[in-house]
Amino acid sequence: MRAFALRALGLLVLLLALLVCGVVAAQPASDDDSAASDDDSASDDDSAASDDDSAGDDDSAPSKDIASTESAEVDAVTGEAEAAEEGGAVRSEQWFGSADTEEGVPWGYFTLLLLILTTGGLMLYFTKQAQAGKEMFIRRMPGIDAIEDGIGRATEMGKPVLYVPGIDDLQDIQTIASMLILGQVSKTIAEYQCELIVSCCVPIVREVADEVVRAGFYQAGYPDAFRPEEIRFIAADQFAFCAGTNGIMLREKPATNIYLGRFFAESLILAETGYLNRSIQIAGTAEATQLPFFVAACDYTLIGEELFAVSAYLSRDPRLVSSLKASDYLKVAIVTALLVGTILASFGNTLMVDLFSLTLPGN
Amino acid sequence: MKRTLPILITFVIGVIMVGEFFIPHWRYRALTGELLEWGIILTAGAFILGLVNLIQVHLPTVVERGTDWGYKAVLLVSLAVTLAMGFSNGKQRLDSGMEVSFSYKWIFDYVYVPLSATMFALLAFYIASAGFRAFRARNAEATLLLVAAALVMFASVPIGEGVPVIGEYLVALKDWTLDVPNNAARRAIFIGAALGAISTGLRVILGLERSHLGGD
Amino acid sequence: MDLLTITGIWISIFLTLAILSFLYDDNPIYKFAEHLFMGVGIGIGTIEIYYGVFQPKLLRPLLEEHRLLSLFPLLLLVLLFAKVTRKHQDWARIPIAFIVAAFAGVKLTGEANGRLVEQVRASMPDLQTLYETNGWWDWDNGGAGVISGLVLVLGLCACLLHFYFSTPHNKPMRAISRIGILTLMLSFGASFGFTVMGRISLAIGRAEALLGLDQPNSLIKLGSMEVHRMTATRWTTVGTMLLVILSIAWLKRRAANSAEAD
Amino acid sequence: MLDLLLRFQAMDRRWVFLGMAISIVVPMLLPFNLPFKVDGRVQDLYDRVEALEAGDAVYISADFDPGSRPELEPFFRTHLHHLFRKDVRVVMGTLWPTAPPLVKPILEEIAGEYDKEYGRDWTFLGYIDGRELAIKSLGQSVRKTYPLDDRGNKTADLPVMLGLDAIRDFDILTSVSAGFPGTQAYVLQIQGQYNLEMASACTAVSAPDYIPYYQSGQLFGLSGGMPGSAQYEKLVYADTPEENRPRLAATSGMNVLSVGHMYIIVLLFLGNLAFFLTRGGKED
Repeated sequence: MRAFALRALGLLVLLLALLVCGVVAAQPASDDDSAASDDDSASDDDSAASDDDSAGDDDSAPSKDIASTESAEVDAVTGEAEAAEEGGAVRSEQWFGSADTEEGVPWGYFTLLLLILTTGGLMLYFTKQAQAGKEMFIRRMPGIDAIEDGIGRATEMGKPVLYVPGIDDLQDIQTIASMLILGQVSKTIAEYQCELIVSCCVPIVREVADEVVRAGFYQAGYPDAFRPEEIRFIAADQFAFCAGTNGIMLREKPATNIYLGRFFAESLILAETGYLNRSIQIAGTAEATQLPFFVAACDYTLIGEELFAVSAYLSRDPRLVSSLKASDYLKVAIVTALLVGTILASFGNTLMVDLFSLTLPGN
Repeated sequence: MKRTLPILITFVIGVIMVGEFFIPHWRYRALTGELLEWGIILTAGAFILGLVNLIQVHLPTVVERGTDWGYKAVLLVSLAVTLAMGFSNGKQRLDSGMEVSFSYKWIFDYVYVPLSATMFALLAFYIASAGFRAFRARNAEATLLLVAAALVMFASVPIGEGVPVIGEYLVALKDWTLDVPNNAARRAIFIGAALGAISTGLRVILGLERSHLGGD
Repeated sequence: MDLLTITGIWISIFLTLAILSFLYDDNPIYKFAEHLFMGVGIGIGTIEIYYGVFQPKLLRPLLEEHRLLSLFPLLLLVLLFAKVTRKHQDWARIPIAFIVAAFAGVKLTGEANGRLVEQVRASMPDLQTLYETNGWWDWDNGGAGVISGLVLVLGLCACLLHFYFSTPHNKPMRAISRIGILTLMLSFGASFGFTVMGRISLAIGRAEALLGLDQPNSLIKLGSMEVHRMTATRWTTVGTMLLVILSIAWLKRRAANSAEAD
Repeated sequence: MLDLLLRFQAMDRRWVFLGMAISIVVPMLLPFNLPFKVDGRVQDLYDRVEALEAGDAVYISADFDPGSRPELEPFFRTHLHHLFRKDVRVVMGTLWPTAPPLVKPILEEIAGEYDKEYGRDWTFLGYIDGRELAIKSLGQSVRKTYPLDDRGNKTADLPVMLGLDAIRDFDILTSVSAGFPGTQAYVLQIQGQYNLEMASACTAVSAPDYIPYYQSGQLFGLSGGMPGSAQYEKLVYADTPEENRPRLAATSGMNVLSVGHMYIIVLLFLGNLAFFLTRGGKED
């Protein structure tokens, strides 16, 4: 009951805000009798986008209301049309598609909408499945073996493993993936009774890494082996962090370095120091500009999405698994479209090309 | 209230913004235009919030003479001086001739420009060193990568272009690498990234992703 | 030439060398320059944000035009700043939700349009026309032709399937994946080459400044002397370089001494 | 031989740094001039600008700061010369907070050389925050996004803005971009939505990333890094006699770049040579 009241209150506030905003912001035109009839198509679109959501029905209301109330109010305020008329701004009366195609809506707009809705639908479906505990197949990547081998080697040599979770904030999806992998890595390390150093560039990431590693050691059954002082905050600045991490490599000589997360210009400096140290190096990032340097200087590199796939495989986090699954399905669809489209195009049929076109043919 | 309202706002604003792409009607644009305006002001506000945070973090260290307080004092003092000069120069701050007196523009020209420009020039040196000591053709993939890199470096500059007989073909091969395999690989990465962005965006809008709202 | 400009030129040379000294080792002069960089950078950002956003978009509409609608962003802004207080920081969730949602919505359609739909559209070459214009392989056109068209489509598909994780890697999948990887490597090689190019360009820019090549080589007055600007700059560079080296050595020795004393 | 190579590799990396410095400074002190060709991406950019007519309008988004000056400033300057020479109206804004003190004086200087009047022939709108949101907003209305120009005039009242409101009212959009926000954000947010004619000058680091946009027609021209700038300089000043040209920064940088690249290639080669020669013996 309370939740409902709050929701209603929230809606009310929003409605009010949007109303005022719409009314005042709209620069009235003299003739807009057609607007009322067109309103429906606008809110259709809104509710279409929200179809996937359980809360969809009460939320499509404000946009519907705003559209109709707005047009009513606007008629009343007619008169202060300014600036734009000698400006090139042609006010579009179109409710769907691009602004200047009065002749029709290009197919691309429908394809785009369909793509968004399909991705959303698949994602929600897979999230439900994952939450229900259904096993979903993700292939085991060689990168996982590489990480385990690296930890094994460090254990044999009696030297630590260095883990660097990138230099971006915690919100970044790559950092999140890295933290999930760190959980698994720390568990394996605890089981092998090896040492782990984590070197962080963001204070909050250090805190989370601390939690994650603590949990990993606990799950492995060695909570006493966990040493919080080995989860280190080096420096918040990029190059200072880089110099500090290099220092760790030179002094403590880790046998294995794992760089997973979002890296920028420091990637090659870290990888070089690690190489000279004769460490096994495993890297992974979705930052395309830094991947070349990792590939050239590290023993194994997770490229782009492989990073997310490994974290989904290891953590089984429903968010990652569902995203991965949804995009897998769409990729197959896109590959099919590409092959069929090329064949069609080569025979002079532009159907597929038009389907993905945001302009009408001939524009 | 603390969770429901933000989630609701996220949903409504998110859906309206998705609609911006599909609905070109001027009424709808008036609405989204206003919301964009607010968004711009709020992003600017977030920058100022970062500034306040920075001062909150560094000022106590300086006052209590904590570790590295000297450097932090440099940061705060230079910040304060820049702000003071900026506000006192006002609208004329960018006009030509301003740099001959101690002003905002002087600070920019003689302090910010050299610092900012040199920061990334450092990497030229590091790439040289890493190229010599760490970038190895350890397997087929890395070999291909290094060969392509050498080709691009060689054929992009006049020395490589000017090599008799093969120079022309090297340039053609470089262009091919950029236009065909590079294009294919980038597009694959783009498509993957776009699919990821769609699902992340939808999760945020539908309220399934709440990390930005803080812990419970 | 007035004193302030001369000081300015000297300072800019000094700061350039201060950052470059990081190549030798991490040192106090570098750290000083780095913190100066952050401070000034944030200062400039704040000033430009004030004159570019707050002044024209918030203060003027409110104070001069009395536009009531601008009270909403003001309110959201106030809520945002509740974040710096411990007690009321939950209120900041409202404006944060607003920003996050606006960016999410805008990025979603942007990515889907620019990086998905448009790219797919452009990756379906008409092989027949390609054959008619360029043949199988055209050296004069950067290797355009049917082969390139096929490599583009098949390479793209192979890369996409390399990133397909829902099936075990059997033999055909491994072959496809291999092609994908090789395509990716060619692309990364190009990236590598271009990154080197970019970094060296920046170093060239700095070297030009240190050698006085970036300004016209006019005669300038230094007190009673008249010298070429370039000569003056180069001597300043050499002198400053010595100064930086000596001061780093001195600072290092001092640090080492105090470490011993501890 | 191998011994020497290995000893080379074991030495302090500061010697490699020194080598890099030498290979930059020496060709700068002993300049030489090798010819270079113009690639299709830059040629397309030039041709489209060349096809503009007097009175046409161009929106420039100058999104770079001193950090990428050597790569982009030569293009930026040459582009402005090119545009003012064609009597085109120039409207410029930026999405980078540290850009205005760098780009505004350049615009002012070059406009002055062509006796262009502020407000009638060109204007600088200043900085706008909001990244993608600002770009979306520009797509809807430049006047609304920038209610005031950099000097505090009302943007809508400026004669240069006559007939221009939404960004598609401009004939061309040029993005001089050093990273994010820049070309990519423009392409994703408004290029497709409004079917804009857009060109980009980007840093070398992002060039391979933007080539697909050029290939798909989302960009009509692309100039990447210092070579792109040099090629553009070559095209724009082809008919200008030597003594009337300004200093062509990118063109003179090209030879230094040549030597720098060769240095890196040699290092890569030597490093790998040592790797292969030692690998046979060290396998254990």
